[in-house]
Amino acid sequence: MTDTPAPRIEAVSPLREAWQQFLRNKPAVAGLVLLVAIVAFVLYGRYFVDADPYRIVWAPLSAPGANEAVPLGTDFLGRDMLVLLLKGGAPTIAVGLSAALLTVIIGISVGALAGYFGGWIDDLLMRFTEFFQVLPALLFAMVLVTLFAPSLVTISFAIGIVSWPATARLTRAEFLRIRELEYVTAARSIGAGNQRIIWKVILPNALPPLIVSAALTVGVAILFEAGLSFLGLGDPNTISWGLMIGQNRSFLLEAWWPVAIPGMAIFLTVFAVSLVGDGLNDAFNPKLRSR
Amino acid sequence: MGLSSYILRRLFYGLILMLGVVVLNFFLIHAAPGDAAEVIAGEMGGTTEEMMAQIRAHYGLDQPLLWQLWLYLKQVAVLDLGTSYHFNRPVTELIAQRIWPTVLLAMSAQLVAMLIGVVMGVLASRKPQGAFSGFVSVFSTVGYAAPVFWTGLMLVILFAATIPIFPVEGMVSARFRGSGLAYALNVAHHLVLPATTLGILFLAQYARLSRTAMIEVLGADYIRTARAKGLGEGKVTFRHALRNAVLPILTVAGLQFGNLISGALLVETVFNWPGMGRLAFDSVLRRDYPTLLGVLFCASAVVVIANLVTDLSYRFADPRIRTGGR
Amino acid sequence: MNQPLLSARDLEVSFEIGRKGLFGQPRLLRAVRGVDFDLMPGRTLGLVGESGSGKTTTAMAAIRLTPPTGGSVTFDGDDLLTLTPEAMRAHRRHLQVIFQDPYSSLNPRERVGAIVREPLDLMDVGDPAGRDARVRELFSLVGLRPDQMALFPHQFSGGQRQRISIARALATNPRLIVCDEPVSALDVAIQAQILNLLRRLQDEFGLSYLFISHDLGVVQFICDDIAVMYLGEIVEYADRPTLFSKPRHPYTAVLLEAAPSLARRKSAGYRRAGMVKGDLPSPMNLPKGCAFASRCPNAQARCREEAPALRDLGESRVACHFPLG
Amino acid sequence: MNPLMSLQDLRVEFDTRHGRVTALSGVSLDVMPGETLGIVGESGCGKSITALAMMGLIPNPPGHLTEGTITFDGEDITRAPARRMRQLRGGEIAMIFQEPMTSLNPVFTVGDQIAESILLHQDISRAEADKQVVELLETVGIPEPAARARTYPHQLSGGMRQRVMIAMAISCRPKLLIADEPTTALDVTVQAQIFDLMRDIQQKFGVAIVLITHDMGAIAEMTDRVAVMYAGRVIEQGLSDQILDDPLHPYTRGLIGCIPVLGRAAASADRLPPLAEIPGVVPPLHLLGKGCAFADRCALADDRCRADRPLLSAAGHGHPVACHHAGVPA
Repeated sequence: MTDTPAPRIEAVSPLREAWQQFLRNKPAVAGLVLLVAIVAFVLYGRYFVDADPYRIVWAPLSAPGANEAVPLGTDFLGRDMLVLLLKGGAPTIAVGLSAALLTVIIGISVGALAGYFGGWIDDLLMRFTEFFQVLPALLFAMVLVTLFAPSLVTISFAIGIVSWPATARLTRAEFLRIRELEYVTAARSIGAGNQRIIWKVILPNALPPLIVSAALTVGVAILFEAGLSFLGLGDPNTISWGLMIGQNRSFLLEAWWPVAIPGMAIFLTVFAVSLVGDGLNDAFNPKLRSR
Repeated sequence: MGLSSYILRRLFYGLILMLGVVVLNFFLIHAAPGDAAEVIAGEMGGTTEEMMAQIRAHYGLDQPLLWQLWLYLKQVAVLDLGTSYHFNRPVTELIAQRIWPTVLLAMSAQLVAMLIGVVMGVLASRKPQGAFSGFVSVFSTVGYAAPVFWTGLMLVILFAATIPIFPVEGMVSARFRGSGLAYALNVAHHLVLPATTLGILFLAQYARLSRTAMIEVLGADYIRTARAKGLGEGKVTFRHALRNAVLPILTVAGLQFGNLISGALLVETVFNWPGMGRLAFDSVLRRDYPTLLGVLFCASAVVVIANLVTDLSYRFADPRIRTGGR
Repeated sequence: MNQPLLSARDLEVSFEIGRKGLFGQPRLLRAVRGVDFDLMPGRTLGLVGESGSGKTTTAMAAIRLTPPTGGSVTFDGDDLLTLTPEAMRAHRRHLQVIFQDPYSSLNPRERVGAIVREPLDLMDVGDPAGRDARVRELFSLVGLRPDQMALFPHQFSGGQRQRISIARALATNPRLIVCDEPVSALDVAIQAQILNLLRRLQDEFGLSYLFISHDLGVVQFICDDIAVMYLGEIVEYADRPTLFSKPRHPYTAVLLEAAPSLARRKSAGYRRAGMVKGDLPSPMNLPKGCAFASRCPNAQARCREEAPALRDLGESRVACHFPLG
Repeated sequence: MNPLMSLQDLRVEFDTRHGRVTALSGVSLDVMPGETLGIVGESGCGKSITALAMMGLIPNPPGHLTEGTITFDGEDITRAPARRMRQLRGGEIAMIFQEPMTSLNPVFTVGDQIAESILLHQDISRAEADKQVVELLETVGIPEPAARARTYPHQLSGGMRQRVMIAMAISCRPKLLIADEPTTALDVTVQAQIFDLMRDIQQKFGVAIVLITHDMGAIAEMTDRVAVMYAGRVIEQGLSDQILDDPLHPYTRGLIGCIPVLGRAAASADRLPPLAEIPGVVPPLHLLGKGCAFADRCALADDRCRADRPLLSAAGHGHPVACHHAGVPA
């Protein structure tokens, strides 16, 4: 009658299993290490190199290594690239994170409501989403920032406003899929209400792809901020990596480093974030992995 | 549903989306800090009191808000997007000049990226654990993570000084006066770098996407059927699998057009390509709102049309939709 | 004891699927068309049919997990369809469900102990301290070890998961359990384990089952009364001995002919008799007469013109103009 | 008579995250021309892998055919070049699958898919192939065959799709048809139609059929001989009547006993007695020990069973069985 007595098995939650899988994925772990290193550099670098980023320290456009006082060279005003790089990281990453947070909040709310309730609510919300998808994101963000004056808050807000449709669609698709699964009907059959089913039953199961997309959204938002700054729409009072590129661009043919170095920093950050995102994706999808 | 009624429906729907963009533009003008007339005139316009009065009358700015909206809609309906006080020309005229370079840049980048990306993805999918597959994964992550304007700038450095074989600025040579084929070749020559820059970004995404889609499709039951028939791997891959993997690729391609325009905007700025992006950049610098909003409107229209074309090609590619089945 | 526990009258379920044109009439799929049944306390009523027969929709509509579009359902004297959502939720402790797919019926993010406990928490049954003991008891009852309570669903086999589903359904001491093809996703050997368990639990707790199945072998084992469904309607309704010894509707006869058996041997040159031709007609485009007429071996002109109503033939009720003798 | 297809001591291994596991071990089977051989067992017993091995379609990676030989019509095809296998597949050996809903390519018409198979193996024009398609569709009982050839799979019902699969499979008059659970996904009435069709096809073309199934009823109705598989091995083999009427292996007995078959009891008002049960579940392949794989679920198991794996042998019984206690009543 009963199954044969098995040795006591340890409980393995799906999340823990995914995490173990993640740790086996070398590129993903490398990405995580790189990301931690970049964040540490940005947060704690000032303990090693502490200086006023606006101070002019050397001749403008000195090449890296030309003088050991300025290991990464100077920009078009003669400011220390290393110090600028340190100070420019935090705003870049902060905008990336807050914009991604806003994206995820709007995206999940819209997608969850549309996917769970379906019918006219779904129709309405999806039309709304498509509308935002038709607007070219960068252009719309440019308009917003130009009209409402550039600041870190406006920029994060603008990026969030233009980026959420993808998350909303993904959330909706997951909700549509999970809504039909029997454990959702089972929850209703034991008297669970809509709120409980949306937040406690469906959302936790929809999370894996949403976590992946949130991670990738951080990368997108960082790129976005860099793009806006490059176009001269960054917060003029805050140094960011994108702003550094934009300011030094006109001197590109005389000096590559003031453009290349912050670009490299952006690239490495987004690269690390995407490696982590891909690793999470693989960890959550054992089916794709085994193929 | 027949094809024509489907197209009509989609067109109707596209018009509604465009109406939404117009309404959005209108409210943006009014939500911006300061007087709407100032916004319309542009802060850098050096406007006179007389001009402001003219603007107020033209847009009915002393009328109720809904009436203003109505006036605004009527103007947009006859393609009057206002006047750029900076360029001193109607916005419609400005954009009409700039829209084709952008479409040319975006489409060539999209096409090249899609073709090469799909081929890369297909080849990678044949050995998902193989070296080429690994290369495609790394390449696509790199291509995705590099800021597009930065890639452009690095190419400018490379091709302006080190290997000056491609022009790094503009759409035609400054003193070029030819026409016909010679003109087309000159433009094509200028197009190489901007299109490559923009293309790399999307190439990376298409390569990754088609790799995943192909791996997924190659695991399907009907692929096993195709093999059981005695088909060779080449036909299995290109005839049976790719034909199905194209469907998700098309879906994403449709969703990419907005991003494509955004990317084009940055690339145009880098390479001084005389498109809408360059125009938008200039109007941002000059606070030329009518032009900026006009560009937003037209770029959205381009995306709406591109989406319509994608929908139609998807309908063509997937018999399940064409024949009205699930 | 002659009062039915659950009874449905003229139950209707329609789904709206798309519209004709942009503003046209919604197109309706009539999944359940005027179904009547009575489930007596302590008994098992089988709803039998092939896919598309509306058997699952009927059962789900009867307990309001799918909204019915017409008819009435009485449970223990209360009209379920007119209850407020709050009152309906309170009733759910007496009406539980065991689902078909053991792989999707348990929330993968919850420990199985919590899954079984959840109905107790949601319906506020017993005191919180007693609930853990109750979960333990339920685990033993369905043949699982209480030390497995902390595990997650993916750590169990299909049969074990179905046992967890059963434990969850039993948690609130329900009076009625809807069993939606509970064994059709399982291997035959496991199927027997679960069927025996279901029957033992029924005897022990006096449960009533509304049992959905396409497999007449399973149905004859567990059901007392049987309703055969075809395209959203009941075509034959009888108790088990009558239905199996004397099928009156041609469709029932066909199903019996197709049911599992070891007696039909290739070595003896077995050929099926009275095969049905073709496929189920589309539910979007129902025929005017009897829905089975297009496939019925005995169909006549009248069958294609006039839909037969379910009528009483003594021991069974049959919807056929020309019932079998 | 020489067997049409013969598997000798086949061993197939798969790389999994538990390391390399043995999916098939010492599998030997003969298929005679024109007969129907049934392979029966629960999910995971290796019956589908056996079918794929016959087709030379074991996915590699992660699968590896490490030992044994496969002979078809006198030719050793164990390590035949890919070109030769492609000629055989769809030509001499054809296969139909469990899921008719997903086994046809959704973007091509069914006519195209059948014609593709014909053109691959026969040197004829497209127009002639199209003509054959219509004839084939008619043979498998599809009404309005010319019109149906131009439809896409999603426009057909499951039963119709399985008929299309059969039409495709028989398009080149194969000598062997492998049917992997061909009716599991279908409704019972449609199931009966497909079985009838397969019988007709066999009579008409003399094709040998390997029927992979978990359903003892299908074995009784369709097969001449049967092999029972458990955990990657054949544990009992014989004429279908022998296996059904006089099963020797406790597993086979359990498998037959646990089916709620229709019988006289159904018509009586009394409750039916509980079904026979096989306790426990099939052990995962990576946890198989040295002894009999069924020992943990077997009422007859003793220390010998747990230590020493019984070999398939007909000695002392009517047909081959792999059990130390073969024939002992439980």
